[in-house]
Amino acid sequence: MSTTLAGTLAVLLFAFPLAGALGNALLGPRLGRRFCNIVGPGVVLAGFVCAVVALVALLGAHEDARSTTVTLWSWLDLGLHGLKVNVDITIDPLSVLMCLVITGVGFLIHWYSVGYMGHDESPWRFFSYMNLFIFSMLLLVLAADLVILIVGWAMVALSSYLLIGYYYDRPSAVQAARKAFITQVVGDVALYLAAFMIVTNLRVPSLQLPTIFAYARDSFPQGGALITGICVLLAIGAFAKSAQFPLHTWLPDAMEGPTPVSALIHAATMVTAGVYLIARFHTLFDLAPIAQGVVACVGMGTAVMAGVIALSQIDIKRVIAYSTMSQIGLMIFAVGIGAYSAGMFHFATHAVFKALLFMAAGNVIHALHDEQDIRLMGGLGLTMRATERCFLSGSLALAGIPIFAGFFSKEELLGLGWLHGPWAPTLYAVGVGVNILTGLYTFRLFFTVFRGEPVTARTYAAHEAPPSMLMPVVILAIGSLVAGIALLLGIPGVVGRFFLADFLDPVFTADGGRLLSEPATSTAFLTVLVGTAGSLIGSGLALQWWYQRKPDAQVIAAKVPRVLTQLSLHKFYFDEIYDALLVRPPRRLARALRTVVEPEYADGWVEGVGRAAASLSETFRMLQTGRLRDYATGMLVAAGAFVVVLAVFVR
Amino acid sequence: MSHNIPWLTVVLVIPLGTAILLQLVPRDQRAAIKGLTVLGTLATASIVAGLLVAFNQHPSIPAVGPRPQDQAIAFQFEEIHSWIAAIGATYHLGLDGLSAWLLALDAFVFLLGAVAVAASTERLKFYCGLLLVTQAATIGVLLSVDMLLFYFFWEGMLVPLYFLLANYGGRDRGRATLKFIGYTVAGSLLMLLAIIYLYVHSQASVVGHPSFDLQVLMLAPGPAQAPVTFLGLQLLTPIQFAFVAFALAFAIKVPLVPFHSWLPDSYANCPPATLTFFAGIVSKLGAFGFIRYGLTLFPGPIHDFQWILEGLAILSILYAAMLALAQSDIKRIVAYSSISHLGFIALGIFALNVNGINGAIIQMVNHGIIIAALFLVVGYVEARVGTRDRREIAGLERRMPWLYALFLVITLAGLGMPGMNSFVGEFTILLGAFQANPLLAILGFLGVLLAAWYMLRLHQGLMHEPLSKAADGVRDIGAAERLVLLPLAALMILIGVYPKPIGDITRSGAQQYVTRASVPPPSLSSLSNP
Amino acid sequence: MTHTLLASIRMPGLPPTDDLLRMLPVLILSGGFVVLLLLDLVTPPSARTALAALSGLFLAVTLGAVIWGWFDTAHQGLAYYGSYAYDRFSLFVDGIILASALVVVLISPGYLNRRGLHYGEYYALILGATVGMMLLAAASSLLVIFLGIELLSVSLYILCGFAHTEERSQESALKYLMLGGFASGFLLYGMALVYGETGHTTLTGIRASLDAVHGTDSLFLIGVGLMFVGFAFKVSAAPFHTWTPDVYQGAPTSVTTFMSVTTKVAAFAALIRVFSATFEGSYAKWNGIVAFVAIVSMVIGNLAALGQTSVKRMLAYSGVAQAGYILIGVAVQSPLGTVGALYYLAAYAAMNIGAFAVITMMAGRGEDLDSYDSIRGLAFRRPYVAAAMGLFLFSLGGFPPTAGFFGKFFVFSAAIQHGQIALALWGIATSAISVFYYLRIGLLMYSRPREGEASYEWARTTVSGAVALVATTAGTLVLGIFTYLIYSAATMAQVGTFPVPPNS
Amino acid sequence: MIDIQVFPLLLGLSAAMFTIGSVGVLVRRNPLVVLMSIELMLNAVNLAFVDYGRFLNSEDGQVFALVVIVVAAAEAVVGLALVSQVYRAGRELDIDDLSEMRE
Repeated sequence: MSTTLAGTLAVLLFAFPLAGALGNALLGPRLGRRFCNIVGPGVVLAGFVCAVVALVALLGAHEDARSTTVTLWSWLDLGLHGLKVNVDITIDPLSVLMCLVITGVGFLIHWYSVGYMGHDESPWRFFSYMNLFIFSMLLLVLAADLVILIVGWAMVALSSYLLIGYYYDRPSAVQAARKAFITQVVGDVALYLAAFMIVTNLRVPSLQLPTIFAYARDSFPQGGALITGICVLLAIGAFAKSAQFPLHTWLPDAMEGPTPVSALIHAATMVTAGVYLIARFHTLFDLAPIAQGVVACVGMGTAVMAGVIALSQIDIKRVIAYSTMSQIGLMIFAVGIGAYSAGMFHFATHAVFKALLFMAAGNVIHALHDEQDIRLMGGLGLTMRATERCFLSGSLALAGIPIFAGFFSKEELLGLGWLHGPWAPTLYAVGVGVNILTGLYTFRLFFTVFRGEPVTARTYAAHEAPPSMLMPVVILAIGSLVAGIALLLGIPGVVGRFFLADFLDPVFTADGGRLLSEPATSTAFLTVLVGTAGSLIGSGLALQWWYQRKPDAQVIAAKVPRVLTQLSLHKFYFDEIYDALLVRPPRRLARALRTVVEPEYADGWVEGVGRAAASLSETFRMLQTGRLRDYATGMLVAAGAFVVVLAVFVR
Repeated sequence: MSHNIPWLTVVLVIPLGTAILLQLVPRDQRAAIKGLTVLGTLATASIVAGLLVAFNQHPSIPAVGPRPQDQAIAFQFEEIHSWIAAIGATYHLGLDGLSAWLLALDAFVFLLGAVAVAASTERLKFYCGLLLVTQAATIGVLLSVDMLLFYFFWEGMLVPLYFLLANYGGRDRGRATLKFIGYTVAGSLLMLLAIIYLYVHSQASVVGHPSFDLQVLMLAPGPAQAPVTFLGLQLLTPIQFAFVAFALAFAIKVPLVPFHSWLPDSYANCPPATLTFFAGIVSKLGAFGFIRYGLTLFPGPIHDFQWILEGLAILSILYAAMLALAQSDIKRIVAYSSISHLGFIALGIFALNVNGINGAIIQMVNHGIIIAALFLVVGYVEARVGTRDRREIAGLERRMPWLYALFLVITLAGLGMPGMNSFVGEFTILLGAFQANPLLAILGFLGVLLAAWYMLRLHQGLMHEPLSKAADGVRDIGAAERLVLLPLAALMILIGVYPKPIGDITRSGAQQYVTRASVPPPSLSSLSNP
Repeated sequence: MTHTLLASIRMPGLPPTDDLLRMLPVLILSGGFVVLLLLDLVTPPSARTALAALSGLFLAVTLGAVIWGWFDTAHQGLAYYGSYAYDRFSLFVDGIILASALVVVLISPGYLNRRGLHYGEYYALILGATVGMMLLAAASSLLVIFLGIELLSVSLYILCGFAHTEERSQESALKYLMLGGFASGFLLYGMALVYGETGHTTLTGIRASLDAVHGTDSLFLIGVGLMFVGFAFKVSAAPFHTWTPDVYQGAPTSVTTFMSVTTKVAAFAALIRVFSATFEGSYAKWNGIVAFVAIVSMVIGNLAALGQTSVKRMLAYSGVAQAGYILIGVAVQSPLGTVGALYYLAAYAAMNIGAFAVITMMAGRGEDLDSYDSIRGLAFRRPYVAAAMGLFLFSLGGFPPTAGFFGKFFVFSAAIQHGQIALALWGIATSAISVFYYLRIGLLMYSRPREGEASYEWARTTVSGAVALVATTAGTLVLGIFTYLIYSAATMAQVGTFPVPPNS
Repeated sequence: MIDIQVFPLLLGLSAAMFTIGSVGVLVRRNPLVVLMSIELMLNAVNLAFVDYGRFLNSEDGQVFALVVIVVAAAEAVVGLALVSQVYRAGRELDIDDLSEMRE
């Protein structure tokens, strides 16, 4: 693929959303809602077209010639063995896949927003933030230079901050936004430090990712301490972005943002950036098995924890949020064990069906006038058939019921977990457990919301969403039905089996990386069987409980140990712990500094000097009695002293 | 630019000339007065721009000695004339990679200050005159190569500043001004003694007679004597004492934390239009001095005391950040944030490597822009809401979308958002600190986190949540104010996207100073007994 | 020209005409003194300003003669058997004194008229005092020193009591006279001892005998000490400064202006001649005391000034402090020290006269208005006067680009070059303190008068007053920027510190 | 020959007179008496000068003494004038009352 084409595509990919963001912000208030409704989604669609072109171009090129890096301009030269930082972008299967999802799903969500935000007072603000997010995300995935990647990384956090705090009249939203941003800064810092370690230890001439990887392979020993440290730092960055333990607490609060935002940022794209980062830096991770182990365990751990929490939540969006956290946990696990393609596969399918779920939920919330408590829902299937159907397909995909999108991707990565990763196949077993949990909370949610009798007047009054909000949902619903198969088998006649893997693997093998050995067909079959069984059991349990008419969390909770339910209800007490350890102490310290240290010491000693001088001055003025004889006395005494000194001591 | 014109003198003289011209304008011609001031600063700015373009076109690196630390600092557009011939004090101006962009910043912030001043200010003529004289003094500090000349401007700067601070500003300005002047003078006088000491001991090594010229003093062997012993216990060596004197003067000016208590008071009592250059350039001069004189005259001592200085820098970053968290007066929040940011600059300097110092210089420019903008915004808010108490202001975004957007950009720049200008500086500084000692970088990042915390809280506190009573019925900033803030915001983004033009010049400067300061074994050089 | 003319005159019984020529400046001014005294008897009160002009004219002519003498190196040397030194040192000091006197004469009429004290003998007395000072500056024998001191003192005693209706004025005059006499006693006793131990009254003689027998006899040292006490009193150095604030405050401000500067300058000239030059040999013995007095003056002067509420008293104490700084130049026995002291004296003249001139402009009909409250808000009625005052205050505080900075700079340099870093440290510590009280005045000038407080209605600045301000301002700035002008002159003057006998 | 013994005695005498005079300045409150004390100090000086002059066989001492006498007279005149003026102003002749200005 020619550099000029790559360059042009990249520039276009940046230009469209950026133009959209600026256009909406500057012209929106003047030109009004219609303008925003056209420009907002339009620019994203344009971006999608570019992505498709890129894809076609890539498919047209030879497998080994599918990665192109272009330098747009030179950013800064650092005073360290001529280190140069350039604004580099790279177009390769990985980044293009990301672009496709970002712009594709992104477009649908923008389209959806036109309806959802139909009554919002300032659509220009909303769409300019959304476009800005798309731009940042593209910058992140296209960046081929570590510093530029960090820039994109941080800008994504910024736009998410802006969108979480979109309803700025709500103090809770403002809080959530700040929490999210600061957590992201923690991640950024980790990336800075990783970058510093790379710079200072590798003596690279530039921070271009290929260069870094090449140098790393030559100079870092397999599993060395340095490379492990670097990878752990990178992983921390990834955890912050992808809401993995211990940096996950911001994601549920982020649901304060408008629902489309949750769909776009906190389900489909941003939160999966961590997965992308690890996949992108696979060369380094391959060198640091310990770090990989950490990543895998954290991923799986988060998956379980989030699943448990999701069971007991009563806010429809939070349930989905925790399920997102859990699914991303699985992806992180996948890239942790080195199953990069599988991880990206699940990312792609998950983007589709999770966006679907959020938007369907959005329809419900919209219909109930911003009611999010599932205990006040029920029987909506009667009034909102289309939404229900779509939500169902999404749920099936999420639960991993065979032939639905989730099934293929999830089983793919779980299956690899049987052979690879730390303590294989223990984590595989845990993964099956996650499947059970997934089935449980997914269908608990579905049944509680859509089946049974409506409980409130509002649920009776609920009506189906307008087409502008329905169409994207339907499209995604279809997507979640076929995406799995499509990505797995490819479009018949165009490319061969396991299309996605064939497409992505070259990226991971290009610089000496090796693919994971597939388990033997029999074992593979076995793992899939067990995994699927897990999903079915979970869903089945939910079904069974439902038809025993015991839908609410408490009753279900009665069947499991109390500790677990408490943990689940209180989200493992993370917010409380962090508040006590990380938020209050600095506040208290700051107050102490202001009230004591600053006035008493920092300023105190200055004032003290002043006071001392003043009192001395007072003494001297007292000595000035105004009485002539005193003056004469003083002079005589001094003169006498001089005489004595000169006559006795000096000589 | 042709080299037969003494451009630096021109830059130095234009503000003074304008100030004198100003006396001819009748007092009530306010528009004319302000216009003339803007013109003068604009002229300076344009010439400085020309100098930047011409900079490094014909670089001349004189190699005076064989060893790297004998490399003189190469100045461009140099001018040398005799001043007080009898004592070897010269009128010696020069521009180098360190001062080039700071000069640009100087020109810019004073232009800004001239534009930002309200034409309704009482005794406008006096104000504008003082502004121009202050600019001349600061430019002199940046350009002078002769130590006596440097001190001349360094201390002379206080005269116009005193009148500015004493005449325009808040209720408590009198006390604040005396505190600032007294504090600064105490430090500078010590430095004066040190300068004289160096002068007296710069024996005839290069030019035959004692001299104040940095180029000469640098290469003079200097007094390598045994430590001073007092009451039996061994104190520092004379040269170390001299360095301490310099360091105090600069640390007070920056300010580093134990010596900072003048700053919040003076800033809190200073009108925003004045703060654009008071906070914008004056505080940078301390950092500038550390590089220009600390590294060249005291390569030994600055290494001996490196860890102390780094400690102070870290202390400034964290302590000031914490205090910024604890304040409720928005102006004081910004004031403390300024101290914290200057702590970063100091951290970069005391890393004593190219990245650190290069980052420090870049960050000085950035901080000048950011702090000016922040104080302007605070000023606009105070002017409209009538209070500076964070707790009484909320929800301005609904009323002032323009201010919201611009303030957002400024806030992000303030907290070191990647893609904005301050990221360039902080990244480079922290890289330098990391090279010097990873722990420093990690502590520095703590400061980054805190910055995100208090800056966001400031922005959200003013802009978000339901509209507060005090903020009800305020009007958005007008075209004039936008005209001031927009270029600032644009610069913040521009420098963040394409910092190379700055970085190339500053790096060449930083390189020179680091080479100069690279003495073989740091502590031995200063303790070698004769 | 003139000197060849004079040289051609040969009259019996007269000293060699070269000596007359060397006395020329003093002679001119003494003539002026007499003329004014006589004219005053016949001038109507309305024409007294003419007397001022005339005295100014005399001063100007004398100044011209001095300047001419500066370049006329041919005739420089000792006159009257080595008791009067006509050299660049004395001429430099004469220059300062005469210029100061000229400025004082400029500001006087306006002030005296407002105070209702406009009498003719005022100018005569000013000239008389000036003559005394010039004698003191040129004195190279103990006798002439004493004569000079007494001449200037007696004139000043009368001038201090010039406001004969005012108790304060009387009080200050009497205090000054009695303490002055007391101090002269010490000075004279010191002279007696020195004369007795060396057998000479001319400095050259004393120096010669000291070089012959290293004069470390204790009686001689006591004499040195007592003489120093006498000088210290005149330059108002602590602990012999106690008269200064009271006298400065009580005396009419124009008189204070005059004495605060010129007395110091003349006395320092003599001090330098006697101590730095004549007693050079025994430097090691007496420098301790001089340094001590210098430090005490800096400390007491600056600290006491902090708490003042009258501008005149504040300036008096600041004068004490400044004396301390100048004494540093004497305490370090080096050419640079002397040069520094001379430069400081010039600077002090410019800035201090300027500052006092502003006070004279504040004066009201009845009394002097020098309280801090009455200077409050000056900037709002007289912006330029206030700006000038601010400049003088900064100069006194030692900020560039003003004269005061280089004054301090040179004496500190001398101290450090001489290895007496302690002196310099005391110097900067106290200067840091001084900033506060000088700049506090500035703050007052630039802060609005409090409500209710009746702000004093200002008299118009007279033309001559304006000229005086411009002159002092210019001097302050020129000394602060074009340093080399006066510095080189001072270095030339320093060469002549010790008068070389014509025959050697 | 006599001189040799007289010289120190007279010198001592002058010292004593000087001390007495100075102490007089300190202790007496009547301005006239204070002026006299000062005169006493000056005369002590004169004695010293003359004594030294004899001892050194140089006339400078005597000349000096004569000059001092003259000047002292002048100073005394001014002093008395001032004192009388204060007196006319209706004040007590007590120098301790001359302390309006202080601090």
